[in-house]
Amino acid sequence: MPKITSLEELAKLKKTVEPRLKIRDDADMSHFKSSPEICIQQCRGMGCTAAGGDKVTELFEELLKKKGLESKVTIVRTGCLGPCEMGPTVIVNPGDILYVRVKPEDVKEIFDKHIVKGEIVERLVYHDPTTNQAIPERLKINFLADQEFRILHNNGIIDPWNIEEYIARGGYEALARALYKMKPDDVLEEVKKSGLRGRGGAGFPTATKWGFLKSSPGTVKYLICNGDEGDPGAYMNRAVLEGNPHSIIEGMALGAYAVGNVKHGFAYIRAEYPLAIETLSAAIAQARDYGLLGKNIMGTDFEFNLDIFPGAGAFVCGEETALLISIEGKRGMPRQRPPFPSDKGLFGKPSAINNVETWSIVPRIIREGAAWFASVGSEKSKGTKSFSLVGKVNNVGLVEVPLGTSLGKIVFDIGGGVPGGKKYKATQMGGPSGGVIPIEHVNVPVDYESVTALGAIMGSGGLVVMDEDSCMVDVAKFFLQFTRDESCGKCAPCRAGIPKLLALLNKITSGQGTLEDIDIILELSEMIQKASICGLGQTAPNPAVSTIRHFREEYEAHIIDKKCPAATCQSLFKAPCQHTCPVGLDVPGYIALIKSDQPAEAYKLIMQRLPLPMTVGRVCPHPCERKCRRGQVDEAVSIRHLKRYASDYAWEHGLSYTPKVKAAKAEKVAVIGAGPAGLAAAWDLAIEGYKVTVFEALPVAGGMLAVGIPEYRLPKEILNQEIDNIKKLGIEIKLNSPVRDVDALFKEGFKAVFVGIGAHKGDKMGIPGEELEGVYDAIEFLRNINLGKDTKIGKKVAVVGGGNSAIDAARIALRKGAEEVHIVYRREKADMPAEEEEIAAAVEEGIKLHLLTAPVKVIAKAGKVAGIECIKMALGDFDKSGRRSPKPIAGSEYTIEIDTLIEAIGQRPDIASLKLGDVKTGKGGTLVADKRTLATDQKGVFAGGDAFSGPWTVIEAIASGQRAASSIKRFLSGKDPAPRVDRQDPETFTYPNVAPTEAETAERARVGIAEIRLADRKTSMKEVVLDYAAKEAKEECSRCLRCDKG
Amino acid sequence: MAKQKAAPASTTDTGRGFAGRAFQRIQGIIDDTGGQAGAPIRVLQQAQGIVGYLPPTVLKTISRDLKIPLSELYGVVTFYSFFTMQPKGRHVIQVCLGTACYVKGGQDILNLLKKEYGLEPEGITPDGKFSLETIRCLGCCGLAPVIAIGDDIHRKVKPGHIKDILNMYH
Amino acid sequence: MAKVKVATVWLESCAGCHMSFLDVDEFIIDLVNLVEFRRSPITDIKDFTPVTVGIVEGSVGNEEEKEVIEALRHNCQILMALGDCACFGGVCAMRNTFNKEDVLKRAYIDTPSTYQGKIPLSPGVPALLDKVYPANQIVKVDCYVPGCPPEPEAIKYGLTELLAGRIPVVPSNIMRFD
Amino acid sequence: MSEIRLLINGKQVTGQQGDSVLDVCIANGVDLPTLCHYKGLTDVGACRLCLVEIEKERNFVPACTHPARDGQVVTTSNEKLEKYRRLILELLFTERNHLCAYCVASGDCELQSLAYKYQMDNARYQYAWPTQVTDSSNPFIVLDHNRCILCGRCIRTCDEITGAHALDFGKRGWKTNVCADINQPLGESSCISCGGCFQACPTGAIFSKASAYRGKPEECTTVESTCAICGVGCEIKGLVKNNRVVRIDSADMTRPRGLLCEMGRFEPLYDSADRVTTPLKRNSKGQLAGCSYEEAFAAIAKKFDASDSVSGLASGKASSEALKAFAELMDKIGSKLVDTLDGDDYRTISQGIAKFDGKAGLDIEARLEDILTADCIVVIGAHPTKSHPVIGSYIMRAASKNKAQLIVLDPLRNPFTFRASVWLKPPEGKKGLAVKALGKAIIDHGLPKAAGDKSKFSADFKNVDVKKASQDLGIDVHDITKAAQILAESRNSIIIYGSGILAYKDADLVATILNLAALVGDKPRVISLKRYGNSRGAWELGLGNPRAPVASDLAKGKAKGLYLLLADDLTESQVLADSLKGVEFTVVQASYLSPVTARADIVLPSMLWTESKGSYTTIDGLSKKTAPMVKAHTDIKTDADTLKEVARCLKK
Repeated sequence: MPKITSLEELAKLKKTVEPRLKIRDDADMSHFKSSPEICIQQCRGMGCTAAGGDKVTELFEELLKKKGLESKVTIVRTGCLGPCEMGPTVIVNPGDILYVRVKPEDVKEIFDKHIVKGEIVERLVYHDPTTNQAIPERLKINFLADQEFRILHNNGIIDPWNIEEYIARGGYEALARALYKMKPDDVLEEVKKSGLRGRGGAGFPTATKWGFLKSSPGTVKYLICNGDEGDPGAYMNRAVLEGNPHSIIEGMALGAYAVGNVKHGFAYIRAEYPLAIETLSAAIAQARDYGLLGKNIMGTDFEFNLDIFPGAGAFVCGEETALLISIEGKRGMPRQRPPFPSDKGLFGKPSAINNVETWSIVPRIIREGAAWFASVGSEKSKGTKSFSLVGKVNNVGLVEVPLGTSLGKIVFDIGGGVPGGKKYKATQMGGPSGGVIPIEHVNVPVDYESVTALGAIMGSGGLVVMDEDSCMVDVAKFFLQFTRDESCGKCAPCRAGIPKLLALLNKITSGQGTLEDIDIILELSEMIQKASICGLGQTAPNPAVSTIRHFREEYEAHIIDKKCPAATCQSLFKAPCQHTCPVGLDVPGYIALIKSDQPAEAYKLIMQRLPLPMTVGRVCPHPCERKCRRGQVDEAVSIRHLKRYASDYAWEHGLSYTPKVKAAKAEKVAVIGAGPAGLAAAWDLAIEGYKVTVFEALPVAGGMLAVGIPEYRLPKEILNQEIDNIKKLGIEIKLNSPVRDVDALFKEGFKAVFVGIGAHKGDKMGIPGEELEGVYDAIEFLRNINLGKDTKIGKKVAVVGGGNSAIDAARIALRKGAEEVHIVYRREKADMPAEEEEIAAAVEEGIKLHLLTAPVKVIAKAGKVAGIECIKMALGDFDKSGRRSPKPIAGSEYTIEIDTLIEAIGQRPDIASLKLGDVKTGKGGTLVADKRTLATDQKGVFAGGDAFSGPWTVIEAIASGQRAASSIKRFLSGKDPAPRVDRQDPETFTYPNVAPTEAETAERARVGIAEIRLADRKTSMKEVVLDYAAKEAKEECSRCLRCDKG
Repeated sequence: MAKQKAAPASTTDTGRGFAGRAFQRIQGIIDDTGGQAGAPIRVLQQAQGIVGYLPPTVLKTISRDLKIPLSELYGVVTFYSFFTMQPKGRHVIQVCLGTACYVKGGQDILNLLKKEYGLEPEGITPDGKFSLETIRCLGCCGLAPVIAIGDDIHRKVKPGHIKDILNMYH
Repeated sequence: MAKVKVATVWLESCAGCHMSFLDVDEFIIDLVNLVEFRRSPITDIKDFTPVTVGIVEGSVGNEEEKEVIEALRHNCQILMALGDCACFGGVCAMRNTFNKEDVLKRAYIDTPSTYQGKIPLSPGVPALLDKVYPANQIVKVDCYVPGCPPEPEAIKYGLTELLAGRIPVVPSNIMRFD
Repeated sequence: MSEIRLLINGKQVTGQQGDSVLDVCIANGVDLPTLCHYKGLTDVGACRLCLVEIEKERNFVPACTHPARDGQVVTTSNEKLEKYRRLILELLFTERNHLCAYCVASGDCELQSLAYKYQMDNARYQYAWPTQVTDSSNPFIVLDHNRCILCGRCIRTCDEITGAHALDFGKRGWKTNVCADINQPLGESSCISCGGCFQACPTGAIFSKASAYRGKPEECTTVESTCAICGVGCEIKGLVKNNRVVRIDSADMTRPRGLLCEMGRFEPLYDSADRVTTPLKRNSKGQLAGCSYEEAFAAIAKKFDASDSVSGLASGKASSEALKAFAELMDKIGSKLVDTLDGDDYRTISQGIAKFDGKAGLDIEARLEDILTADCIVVIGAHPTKSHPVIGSYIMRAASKNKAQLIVLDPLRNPFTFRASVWLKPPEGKKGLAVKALGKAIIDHGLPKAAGDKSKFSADFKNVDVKKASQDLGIDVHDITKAAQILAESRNSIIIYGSGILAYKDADLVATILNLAALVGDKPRVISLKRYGNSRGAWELGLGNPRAPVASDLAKGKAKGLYLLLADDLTESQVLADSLKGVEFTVVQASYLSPVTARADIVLPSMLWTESKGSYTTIDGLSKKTAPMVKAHTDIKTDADTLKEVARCLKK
C-alpha cells in the first residue's frame, strides 16, 4: 500500500471507498428488492461474540457460497451496536433491518426469507417488551431511537479492521486538515471552544490539560490513552476500541500535533480485553502502512508513534500516576501530586493522559467543528457521553446520549424500565467510586455537576440499575469489597480504612450494628476521602456515604429492626419469604408441613403468629411472593394460597387452635377498633394474660375486612369464624360502641389504649358536581353493601381511582346489576396500586379501564349524575415515586355517560368524633406515633393499622397491632418502649427437612388456582377464587426450594 | 504486538523438553523487550502465556536477565491480578463478579462451585481439571451472569446449569 | 453531698488494674469519702443496683462476661474502661489470632501437663466468644484509662475528673499502654 | 540554592528552594507527626499523618512530598487535621495486631508515641486480627508482620541505603505485606542482614534478636564510636545498658560511613567465643593455667631474654596504639622478624604501586566515597559483600541509584554479577590475561581524548591480541569489547580488587590493574580491599616490611620464640595454630581462647575494640577512633599497656 502523502490522496481514497459503504446507510426497505447489492452487518463486539456471533457469520458465509451470492451480498463484521443483551445482532441493508439473538439455526431462515426473497423474518426481529410488537427497523427501536451516536457513529457500520472504511466515513480528514491547514494552536483552540471535558470521570477540560502539557518545558513529551476501563459494569471504552479504533489513533495524533514535542504515545489497555488489543494493534499497523502514523505523517515532517501497553489487571492503574508507573513496569501504586504528570510523567517526562472516549471524539471535533460538538449537551457539559446500562433493566447495553439527558429517560425510555414487574429503586452511577441516585431523583439531568451534587459521579459511565430486590447496604458492601481488593495498599487511610468500613457494613448486615456505627462510617469515610493519596481512596467511601444519604432508613431497618427490606442480607433471615412477611410467618415451615401431609400442623404453625389465617390467606397482597427465590427460576410459590389451604383445611375439619394464655394480669387494656390491627393487638395481649376490651363503632367486628372487602373475595362466614376464635381467649368485643374520648378510658381503669380505628372516610376529588345524587365514595359504598344496606346502583357506573377499593367497588357494581362499569385512572396500568390479579379479574369481568384519564367534572341532568367529563393525560417528568406524572392534554376532553359515580381516590381516619388527648395527627389525618414502638405522644396510648399508616394492607395492620401489643407489654411492665424484634414461637415445631429433588427444582409454573365460572360472578357474591385440592397443594409445596436450609 | 491470549495455555506438558523450550522462548522475549518501557510487565505477560503461570524459576530468570531485584519482580507479579504463581487447571473457570453479574447472581454460581466442587477462588480440583478464578468485569454485562471457561463465555448462567456446562469439558 | 455510687467488675483480666487502683496511695482515703462502692470484686456483691459510675477491667471473652458487662452498662450512667484489656483487648486478645477451637484444644488437651484432657462442655462453663473483645465492641463506653496496668496517676486523674463532672481523657504524659 | 519564605502557623519561617514543606517544618522546629518519612529516604506520602493545609490547595497535602514554595501559607494543625490524624492512628492500630503490652518495641515505638500524643485511649474500630506470621529465620533480625504498618521505610532503606533491595511490597491493598525476594523467609533470602531495616522500622515489626527486651533506649547510655571490624570505618552509636551493648545503630544512615553491615551492627552483641580473662601460663603438667600478669611477664622475659630468634606477628585487628607498642617491643627485642598476618597482601600491593609509578605509597588509592559517585565500577577478584559488606552496598547503590555501569571480572558468581552490565568470567588463574585483554580492547576502542597522553600506561597491554585472549579465556569477545566500551566512555570509573587478585601475590598484576585504571581516568581510581580493620594502620607503621616474611620463617621452623598479637582476631586460627608447631616458645596476646592460644606457652588477655579506646586506619587511609562502649568484665590491661609492660620487663 502506498503511503498517503497529501490531502488529495486521502480525498481520492475516500472517494473510491465511499460508494461501497453507501448501502449500509440505506434505511429504505423498499430499495431491497431492486438493490444490486445487499449488506449483512454483524456485530463482532465482545458481547455478540460471546453469544456465538462467529458461528452465525460462518453460516452466512457458507450459505452465500453455496448459493453463489458472494458477489451480491457482502458480510461486514462491525463494532458493538449497543444492545448487547440481544446479541448476536445482524443488520440487513438496505432497510436497516435488525435481527436480534440470532442463533446458528436461525441463519438459514433469515437467508432464505430475507436475503433471497426480501421478506422480513418477524420472529427474529426486536419485539417491544411491553407491547410485544415487532419492530424490524433498527432505529425505530426505542432503545436506539432515543440515542445520539457521535462517539459510536461508526459502530455497526464499518469494519474496524479496515482502515479504508474508516477513511470513507471521513476518517483522518481531521488530521490531514490539521497538518496542512491548521497551526497546532488552532487545533488546541478548536478543542477548547468545543468545551470537551475528559470522559474518564472527573470531567477536567481536555484543552486545559493539553495546554498544561504544551507549556511544560521539555522536548520529549508523551500522550497516553487510558483504556484501563476497570469499573465493574462499564464497557464503553471497549466498544470504541473494538468498533472504532482509528478514531483513537487519529485523536492522539491530533493531540500530539496540538501539543508539540510529542513523538510517542501509549495506549494502556486492560488485558481482559484481548479483542480490543488485537483490534487496536491491527489498526495501528494499518495506520503505519498508510503513512498515518510514524515518521512523516501524510508527507509532512510530523512524527507520531503509538504503542499498546497491555495492563495486567489492577483497577488502580486507571489513576493517572499509577498508570504511568505501571507503564514503567512497576507496581502501579499512585504517587502524590505534585509533581503533576504534565511536569513529570512517564519516565519523568511531561505527559498527558486522556481516556479512550475523549481521544476518539477529538477527530470529529476538528472535522465538524467545535460548534457541532457543543450543539448538544447541557451548559457546562457539552457533547454526548456513552454509558453502559446494566443491571435490572430490560434493555441492557451500550447507550450514547447527549449530556444532560435525564436519568429517567435513559433508564425507562432507552432502557425500557425494570424487568419482571419489579419496582425501580435506584441507579448506581460511576462504579465503585460513584454513588446511588435514588428513585426520587430520577429526573436528574446526567451531567458532571448535577450528578456530583447528588453524591454520585459521572465516572467513566457505568449505570447499574437496581430494583426493589437490591439491598442498599449490600450494594455499598459490594463496592467496598471491590475497592478494598483493588486498593494499592500504599496509603494508610485507603488500605486500612476501607476494610474497616466494610467490617462496619458487615456488622450492620449481620444484625449486629448500632446507630453509632452509621456515624462512625460517615466520619471514617470523610477522613478516607480527604486523606487518601489518589482518586481511588478519595472516592472509595462514596457508595457507603451515598447509600446512607439516600437510604438511611434501610440502614436503620437493618440495625433496629434486624430486617433487610430487600431480603438480600442472608444472615438476617432464614428465608426471604419469612423475612419479608410483616408478621414473620414461618413460610418454609408450613409449606414443609403441608407437603408432608400435615396441614393441621401447618395451620397451628401459622396460628403462632397470625390469628386470621383464613382471611389473610385470601386477601393478603403477599409481599412474600415477590421475594420468593423460586421466582428467579420461574414463578414464585403460591404462598398465600397455601396458607389458605392449610387454614381452610383446619376449619373444614373442625380443628381450631387456641394458644395457652399466661397467668392473668391485673392490668386492663382497651382496644379501639375491631379491625385487623385491633384484633391482632388484642390477641397478643390476651395471650400475655391482660384483660382486653375491644370497642367497635360498627355493628360488626372485623373493620375493613368486614365492611371494605366484598363477600366474593372474603366470605363473611370465614371472617366471623376467625373472630369467634379470637374471642375464645376471653377478649370482649363491644359492638356499636364508638369511643368518644380516649382519656375517659383511662378513667374507667384501662391502663393502656390501642387506637386502631382504621381509615374509613373517603377522600374527595374536588371537582364540580361531586355533591350530586348518585355520587358515592367507595368506602361508604362498600360499607353499605357489606352491611346489607340498600344502595341504589344505576346501569352505567364509573369508578375513579386505581386502588383495590376502586376495583372492589367496580366489581361490586357489576354484581349489583350495573351493565356498564368504567374505571377512570390518571396514570398507566402499571402504576395502579391495586393488585394485578384484581385488575385482571375486573377486566375479565368486562370492566372497562380508562387509563391516562382524569375526571374534570360531573355532568348533571336534573340534579342527578348524567355523565362525567374526562380529560386525557400525557406522561411528563418523573415524580418522586419514580412514576411519570400525568399532565392533561388540552382539548382532549370527552364525556362518559353514567348514572352512578364512585370515587375511590383515597381514604383517611375518621377522627371527627374522637377526642384524642395528646395524640397528634399528621398527614392525611393519620395518628402520629413512633414508627417502631407505635407509642403516641400521650403516655399509654398506642396507635396502629390504617389509622396510623394511612390505607395500607391487612398484613401490615396485623403486624402493627402485634408491634403495639409488644410495646404495651413493655409499657405495662415499666420498661421503656423498644422496637419489637420477632418474638419467639411459644410452641416449637419440628418439620421435615424435605429438600427439593432435582425434578422438583426443574422449571415449571405454579399450580393453577381455580375460579368459579365467569357467568356466575356477575350474578352472585360467591367467592371467586377456589381452594387447592390436597394434591394440588402438595404439588405446589414441592416447588418450594427450601432456601431456609442454606 | 503479539496476539494476547486471555486464558493462559495449558500446563499439563511440563516435561523437561517443554520446560527447556519454554525457557528458551522466555529468553527470546527478554532479549526482544530488554530496553523497552515496562519491560518487566510485558515479559511477565508473555512468560505466563508460555508457561501458564509464573513459578519461581521463571521469576528468577527474568530477574537476573532484566536486572530487576527479585523482590521487586515479586511485588509486580503479586500486584497485578493477571499474574499468577500458581499452576492452573486444564480449564480455568472464571466467574465474573462485576456489578452486573453480581446483581444477577454471580455470587450464587461461585457458592455452588465452592459447595459442589470444593473449588475455592484460586483453587484447583484435585484432578487438575478445573481451577477457579473470580474476575472483574469481562465487559459482557448484557449477558450477566457470565462465566468464562478458557475462551468460551457462558451467558446467563443459572446455578442449575453448572453441571451441564462443566460436563462439556474433558 | 451524697456519695457517688460506683460499681467495678473484672472480666477477662489479671486483676492487675484493680491492684494498680490500690496504688493510688493516700488518694484512696479521699476517695472513700466521696464514693460508695456498690459492687466490686472485693465486696463480693454479685447483683447490680443502679450506680453512677461503672468501671470495667478486662476484656470480654465469654458469654458470662458479656452478660456482666451488659448488666453493668444497663445499671450505670457512665462506664469507664480501665486498663488495656478493657480498652483494646490486651493480653487476653492474644488468642484472637487463633480460632476458638484451636485455643480450646491447646488449653484443655494439648498442654504437656494434661492427661486425657477434654474440652469442658458443661452448661455451667460459660462458652467462649469467637473472639476476645474490648469493652467498647460490646457496649457503649464513655471513658477510657488505658495501661497494662494503668498508671495510678492516670486512674487518679480519671476518677478526679469524673467526680468533678467531666468525662476524662487521660493526658499524654501519664498515658501508657504497657 | 535560594532562600524561600513561608508562613507556617502564622509564623514567618525560611527554607531552601527544593525543600519539602516537611523539611522546612523540621528545620524550624514545627512539630509534625510522621511515620513513613525517614531522614535520607525518598518521601512517599503514605502514612498521611503529615497532612497540612496549604492555602490555595484544593485538598490537604502531605508535607513530606509537597514542595515548599515562596509565599506559601501553611497550617499544620487544625481540628480536622488533628481528627484525621487520630483516625489514621486508630486505623493503624486496628489494622494488625498492635498491642503494646506485649510488643518488643514498647517504649521505643513511633506509633505508640503518636498514640500517646493524640491521646488515643481506645480504638473505635474492631481489631481485624489478621493471622500474620513472625519470620525469625534470619540469624539476627526478626520480621514480625503483626506489628507492621506498611510504611515502607525498611523497603526504602534496603533499596536506597543498603542497595540490596531484598525487601519489597508483595500483594496489594489490605493484603499487602513486606516480602523478601519471592516471599521467602528472610533467612533464606538475599537479605544481607545489614540491619538497616531494623533501625528504620518505626514499630516492633523488625527487631534485632540480640537487642529484644535488653533495654529501651531511654534506659541506655549512648556511646558514639567507630566500627573497627572491616576497615570501612563506619560511624556507630552503641546503646549500652548494664555494661552490655544492647544495640548498635548507625549514627546517621545518610552519611556515607553510616551504613553498617551485619558485622558491625550485630557481631558486638554476641559472644563470639570464650574470652581470655586472665594471663595464662603453661604449668609443669603442660596445661595452661591462670597466673598473674607479673608471673606471665617474668616468664616471657626469661625466655625472650635468652633467645636470639624471636619473631613478631601482629593481626591488623589490633588498634594502632597496640601495634605501635608491639613494634617498639620488637625493636627492644631486636627482632627484624616482624610481620602482620596479611603482610603478603601489603607487599603485593605496594610493589605493584611501585611498579606503576615508582613510589610505593598507598596514598595513590581512591577514597571509598568515590564509589558512590562513580559512573562505572569494575570489580576484579573481590567479594566485598562478604568481606566488606558496606562497600558492597556502595556499589549496589551506585548501580541502582546513579545507574553506574558495573563490570565484574571474576570466575565466581557474586551479588554484583546480577546487576553487572558485563560479567567477564575468566578461568581461575587467568584473571591477569583478562585484565590485559580488557585494557587492549579499550585502546582498540579508542581512549578518551581529553585524558591526555596515556602511552605510558598502554605499553602494558601492547602485546595482547584481544581475539586470541578471548579464546584463551573462553569469554565472548563481544563481552570484552562491550566492557571496554563502557569503561572508555565512562568519565568517572573506579576499580576495586581484593583477595581474588592478592592471592596470586603478583605485583605485576596489581600494576596492570593500575595501568588499566590510568587508561580511562585522569588519575587512576583504584581501591584494594584489605583484610583487617586496621591492616592499613599496621602497614603504615612499617609492620608489613620484614626482612623476610615471618610466615616462611615459621614454616621453616627458624623462629625459636614468637610474640603473636592476635587481639580479637579469630580468622584462620586453626591454620595459624598449625604453623606454630615448630616454635619453641610462643606468647599469644588475644581476646578469645582459640586453637592458637591452646598452642601458646603464655597467653595474655586482649581487649575487644568495643572495650577500649583506639585508633584505626581505614582501607582508604582515614584515621578513625573508637570509644569504649563497655568495660571489660575482668580487670585486664589494654593491649598497648600489656605490650609496654612486657617491654619494660625485658632486660635486653
